Amino acid sequence: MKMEMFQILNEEGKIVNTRDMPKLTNDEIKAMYEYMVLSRAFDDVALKLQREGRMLTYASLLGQEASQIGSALAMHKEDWFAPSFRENGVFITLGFPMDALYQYWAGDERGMTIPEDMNALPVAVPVGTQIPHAVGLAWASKLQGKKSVAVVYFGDGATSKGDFHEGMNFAGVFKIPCIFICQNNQWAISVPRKRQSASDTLAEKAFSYGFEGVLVDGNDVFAVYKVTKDAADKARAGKGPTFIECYTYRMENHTTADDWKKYRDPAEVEMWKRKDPVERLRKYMESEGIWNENYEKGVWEKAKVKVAEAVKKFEAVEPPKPTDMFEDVYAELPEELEEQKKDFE
Amino acid sequence: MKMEMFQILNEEGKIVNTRDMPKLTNDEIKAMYEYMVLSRAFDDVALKLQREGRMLTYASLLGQEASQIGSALAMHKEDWFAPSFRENGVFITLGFPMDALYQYWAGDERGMTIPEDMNALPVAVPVGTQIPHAVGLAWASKLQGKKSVAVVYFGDGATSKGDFHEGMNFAGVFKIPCIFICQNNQWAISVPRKRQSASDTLAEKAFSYGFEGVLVDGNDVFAVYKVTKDAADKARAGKGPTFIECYTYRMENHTTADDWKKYRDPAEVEMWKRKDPVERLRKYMESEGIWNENYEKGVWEKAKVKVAEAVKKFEAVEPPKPTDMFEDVYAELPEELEEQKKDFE
Amino acid sequence: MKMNLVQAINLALKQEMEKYPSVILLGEDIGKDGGVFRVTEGLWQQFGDDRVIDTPLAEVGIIGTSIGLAIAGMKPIAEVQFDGFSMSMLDQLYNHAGRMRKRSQGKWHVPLVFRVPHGGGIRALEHHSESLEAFFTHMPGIKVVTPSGPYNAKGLLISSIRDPDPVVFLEPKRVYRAIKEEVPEEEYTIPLNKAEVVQEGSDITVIAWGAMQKVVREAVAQSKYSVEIVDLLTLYPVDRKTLIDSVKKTGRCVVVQEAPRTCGYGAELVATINEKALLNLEAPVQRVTGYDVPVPLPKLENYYIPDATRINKAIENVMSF
Amino acid sequence: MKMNLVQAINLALKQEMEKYPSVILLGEDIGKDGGVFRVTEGLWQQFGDDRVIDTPLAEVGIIGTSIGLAIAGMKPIAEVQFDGFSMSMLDQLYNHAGRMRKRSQGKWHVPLVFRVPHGGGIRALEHHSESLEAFFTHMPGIKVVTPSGPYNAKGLLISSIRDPDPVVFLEPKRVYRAIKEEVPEEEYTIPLNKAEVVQEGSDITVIAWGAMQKVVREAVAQSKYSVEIVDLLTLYPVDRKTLIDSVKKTGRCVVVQEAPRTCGYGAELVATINEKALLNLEAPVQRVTGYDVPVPLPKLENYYIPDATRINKAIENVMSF
Ligand SMILES: Cc1ncc(C[n+]2csc(CCOP(=O)(O)OP(=O)(O)O)c2C)c(N)n1
Ligand SMILES: Cc1ncc(C[n+]2csc(CCOP(=O)(O)OP(=O)(O)O)c2C)c(N)n1
Ligand SMILES: [Mg+2]
Ligand SMILES: [Mg+2]
Repeated sequence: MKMEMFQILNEEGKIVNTRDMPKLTNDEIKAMYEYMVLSRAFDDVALKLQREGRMLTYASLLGQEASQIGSALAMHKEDWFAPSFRENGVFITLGFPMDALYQYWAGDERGMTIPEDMNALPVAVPVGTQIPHAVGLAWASKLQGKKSVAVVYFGDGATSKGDFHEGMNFAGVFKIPCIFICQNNQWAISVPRKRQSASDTLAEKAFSYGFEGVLVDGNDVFAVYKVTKDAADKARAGKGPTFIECYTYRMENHTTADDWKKYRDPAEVEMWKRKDPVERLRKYMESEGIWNENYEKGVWEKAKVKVAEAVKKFEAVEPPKPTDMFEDVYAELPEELEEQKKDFE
Repeated sequence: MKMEMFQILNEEGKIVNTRDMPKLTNDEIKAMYEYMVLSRAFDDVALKLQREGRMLTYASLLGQEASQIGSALAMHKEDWFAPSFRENGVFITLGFPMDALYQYWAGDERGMTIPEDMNALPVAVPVGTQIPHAVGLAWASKLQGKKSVAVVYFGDGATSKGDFHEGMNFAGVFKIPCIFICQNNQWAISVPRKRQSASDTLAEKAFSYGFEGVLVDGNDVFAVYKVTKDAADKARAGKGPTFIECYTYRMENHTTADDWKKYRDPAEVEMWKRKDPVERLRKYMESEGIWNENYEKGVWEKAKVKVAEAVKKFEAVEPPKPTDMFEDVYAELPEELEEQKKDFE
Repeated sequence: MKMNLVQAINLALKQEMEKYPSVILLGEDIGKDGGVFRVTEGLWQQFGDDRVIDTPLAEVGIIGTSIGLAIAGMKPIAEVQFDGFSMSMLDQLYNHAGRMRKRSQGKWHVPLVFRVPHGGGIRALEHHSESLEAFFTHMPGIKVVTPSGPYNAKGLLISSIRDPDPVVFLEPKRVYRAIKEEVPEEEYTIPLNKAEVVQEGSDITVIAWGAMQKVVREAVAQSKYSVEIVDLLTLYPVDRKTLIDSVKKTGRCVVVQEAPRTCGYGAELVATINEKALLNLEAPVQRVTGYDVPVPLPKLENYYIPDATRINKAIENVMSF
Repeated sequence: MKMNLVQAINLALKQEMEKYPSVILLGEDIGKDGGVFRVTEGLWQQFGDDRVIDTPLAEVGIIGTSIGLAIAGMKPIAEVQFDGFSMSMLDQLYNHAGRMRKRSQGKWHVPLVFRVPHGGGIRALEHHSESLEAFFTHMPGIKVVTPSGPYNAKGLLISSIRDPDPVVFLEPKRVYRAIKEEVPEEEYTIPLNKAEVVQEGSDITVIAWGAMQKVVREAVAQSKYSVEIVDLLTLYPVDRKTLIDSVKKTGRCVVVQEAPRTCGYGAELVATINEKALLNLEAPVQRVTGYDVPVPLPKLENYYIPDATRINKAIENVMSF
């Protein structure tokens, strides 16, 4: 099967597909840009904190900002968000506190305290297992007659897992309002995309579950926004699920525990630098007259301030109480655990 | 995706596709017929034995003879056969003793003693889990530079399992000489094919693993033989796996523990009766002058005698020794089990 | 009304579904067909396709989507057809159902019920006769319940459905139609942390759960000893007080478990007794268990499953120690 | 040569691969990348793509195809990256790897090795720190091995590779680089049913396995009691004679287990001691274990994992009972 890659904004920052260009105000476009910069600033500092031993293993989103922010901005407040472990850009765009993210990635589980009004699942480290959860969330919404959809994120590697298969299949059979966002960043740690599947694209896998798959330039924030929004509209209209393959690239190491130089060609990384999603949007904004050096400085300064505040807040947090580990295991502490807790104290 | 159904012999017993009709001698065609009759006679008696309490739960193959015998006859002696639980027709065609099959289905595990020279896995009751095993068997053959392929059987229901997905995906990625035979008999117990997957066909699922899927009339023994043989030739030539959807029908209850009248329309069953694979081949043979009433009587008589001998042999078998349960768990009995065995005695 | 275990569970499901619109059933062949053990008979007809859901043949999908459904406010009751097929779900149970409350810092919880026909003794096919309770009881965040008869089945299932945590509900399949008891029409609950002393005695305590209760009761009916029988009902959290009190009283104990011996749930009971009542023991606690082998096919199955002879022999051994 | 556990395992793999062409490795990132813990470093370079196989991200596929490979005469050594991710493989291990010999009446067997970096203590992400041995030891047909240091790691791994049955090989990940020992270049094997008395003593027996050995040895180094330390090395089949003899000698025992307490492997040990040495016990066997909670994230992990303080307290309790 030959699939076309959906694109609106090309590498030079030119609109190549005016028909599909979403109607966005300048402020909305600026917001897109600012979230992308903020995510990048957050990411940058996370890597730094990790290097300095102030944070633990961290999975960078560098290069995937368009996939994450573009899709996140297409979500409604009441929609469900089911992340893997690389969606800090989505978390930030949806308003999850950055200091809590740092806290979580520093090994403090209290960081995963999900804000009152946010329908987000916690970070999912086991690859692919969150996919059926998201299908269940969206299914509930359908059964309850609600309009919320579920948006689940995962990587190219996750498409190899049985959980992906079983979740996708349920979504097809029951026409569940779930949007599957696969950030195909070409690598699953050191395993290249071609080793995950012999299929030409990942997007085409959707058809074997009886629903639509879309291949989109994952470094094109307009295209990602557009296909996600369309998918959400479709899901809300009761027309079932959509699978979106965001074709993108992981510019950084898999996590801070990894060294990409062991397994990939620097030329490949260089090649993808030229497709950078932030730079691409910047060029477009410049050509539209809504970007200049001053604005750029302001955006970065604001981002850095926010990030610095988050770091400060996160580092000021009191360490968790050791007995916290007994909390939130059951609604009420069973007698066994009570005894164990007492022993512990 | 629209897939064409591959057919050679139509419901009236006419060859509709002479180009693809395999070159078979009259004796070979007769052998096909005789295996189909033998399987049917075996099946018939199994159901009777079960009703009389002389055997336990049994899964009939009635209606699926062409899928089973057609594919089995395309296999080479050294090929691997990985069954689900409904492949008695394949077992019989490959020369597995019928009395042992009865013994197995009567709850005596010694029935699954696989003959010296047969590369068969035991009956697999958990749906779909044998698929990755078959992929591993075929992979070994490739790594060892052997020419044997693996042929794995499963139903439409099995395509929903993660094990199917992961096995198929490995086969595609590593170009493994494995042939996936999905007998789509339209039902998984009471769950209809449409509830298993929203995809149009099951065959098309193969493409999302980067290899060929074939939809074949599963009640057409020539067509099944032909596509299986082609797939085996292709696999032996190092050109990778094939998925074959045999479009067929389960004429009987799911197993003897089931009652199909609870969930399916008798009209559907009637409709499929007209597609009967045995009758279809009979008509063809008649038109070719290699079938007559006398021959028919002879074939059935021979089959019944063989089956009766198998029943006799199976019923004459001494009950297993209770301590058999400790055998074949480990190569050598661990001390724990030795003690347990001694306690038991 | 007198009913068997299948009917009692069916009634509990029906009544809870009538009462709570959020309760839905997921599984294979549970709809029109009424389930392979007929436990859900009639429910699809009453509640329709949206509440009694025949799923694709995909155990990970069943439990995985149930987790999402539960988080979003539904009360999914997921069925697996036979014990052996629940193994593929363990990952979702262990890594997610049991941890979602923790992972979300209490924001989400997963009030699903996972119904599993449990154990052997019905002359079934391979992989249809396992007893997997020890896998479930070793999982933080999960409760494990197993009734032994129609009356407690109904009360325990209603409690399980209303419990805010994920509950694995193990149904002793050989008892499905083997016992009839008076089961009240009206609703009642049985707490998920209470064992029951079903027969008082002074010589020895026999602890069992699920299908083994019936075997134990029949085994000791003619015993020359005064046997106290404890039915655990809930395996986690388990009512340690009741069983320890009993062992302290009798000073002797036999634990009966259908699963393979090593690392079975019985080992935990013996360890608990060792910790809390060692000084009261007149003899080692003895375990009567299945063996460390795959459950044999029907022809040998009865040699595998603990029976009256083995139980009485163990009692004799402990008494004469 | 002095080497750490990673190097010892790497050496064993390399030597067995050189000796037996049927030995192949399967896993995620084990090839060019050398594995997330660098255990397979250099092997892909030496043996190539057909013998050191980076698979798709699919644990069921890894173990499922390994079963087929093993039946057909290969010797697959399958790696899972972290304990938590082995849960999805349990179905294939339990229902197939452990039963194929039985199911085929001895015709086929499944000589695979399943390597799992095991336990916590490395400040890793969620689901990276579990100790799942009790799931494996409850599975008929499976052997379970866990080294505690470089020397026994090499010998045990070679034995596991040559064993005709499926072996789960649990590598104590916090010890990967924490201990260096003299490891002979030449091959040697350690039998898969022998425990080791690593320190003789007369007051009390402490039983531990895997990473807990190191903790125990450090904990009791300054003990005022004469502590006998038993390192199990193989958990199934376990060397009951050695541990029972030790407990009979000392009359007191502490079992240390990193996994959650309930239904952990330690319970089986206590039950065994109860059965075989009850009359020798001067005090209840005490278990020092993880708690019945998900392993906490790094900030609290050290409170969860048994440490010297808890071990010495338990010894004290048992001694002063
Ligand atoms: C089930 C499971 N197996 C293995 C791992 C270890 N692991 C963590 S991330 C990763 C690769 C994921 O690749 P992909 O799905 O493409 O996501 P990406 O990291 O590229 O965003 C692996 C193997 C895991 N977390 N879960
Ligand atoms: C993993 C698993 N789940 C459930 C079952 C119970 N079961 C046995 S056969 C069957 C239906 C199988 O349908 P299909 O794959 O279409 O094969 P068919 O029986 O039609 O040949 C089910 C649900 C099982 N054996 N294994
Ligand atoms: Mg990736
Ligand atoms: Mg079917």
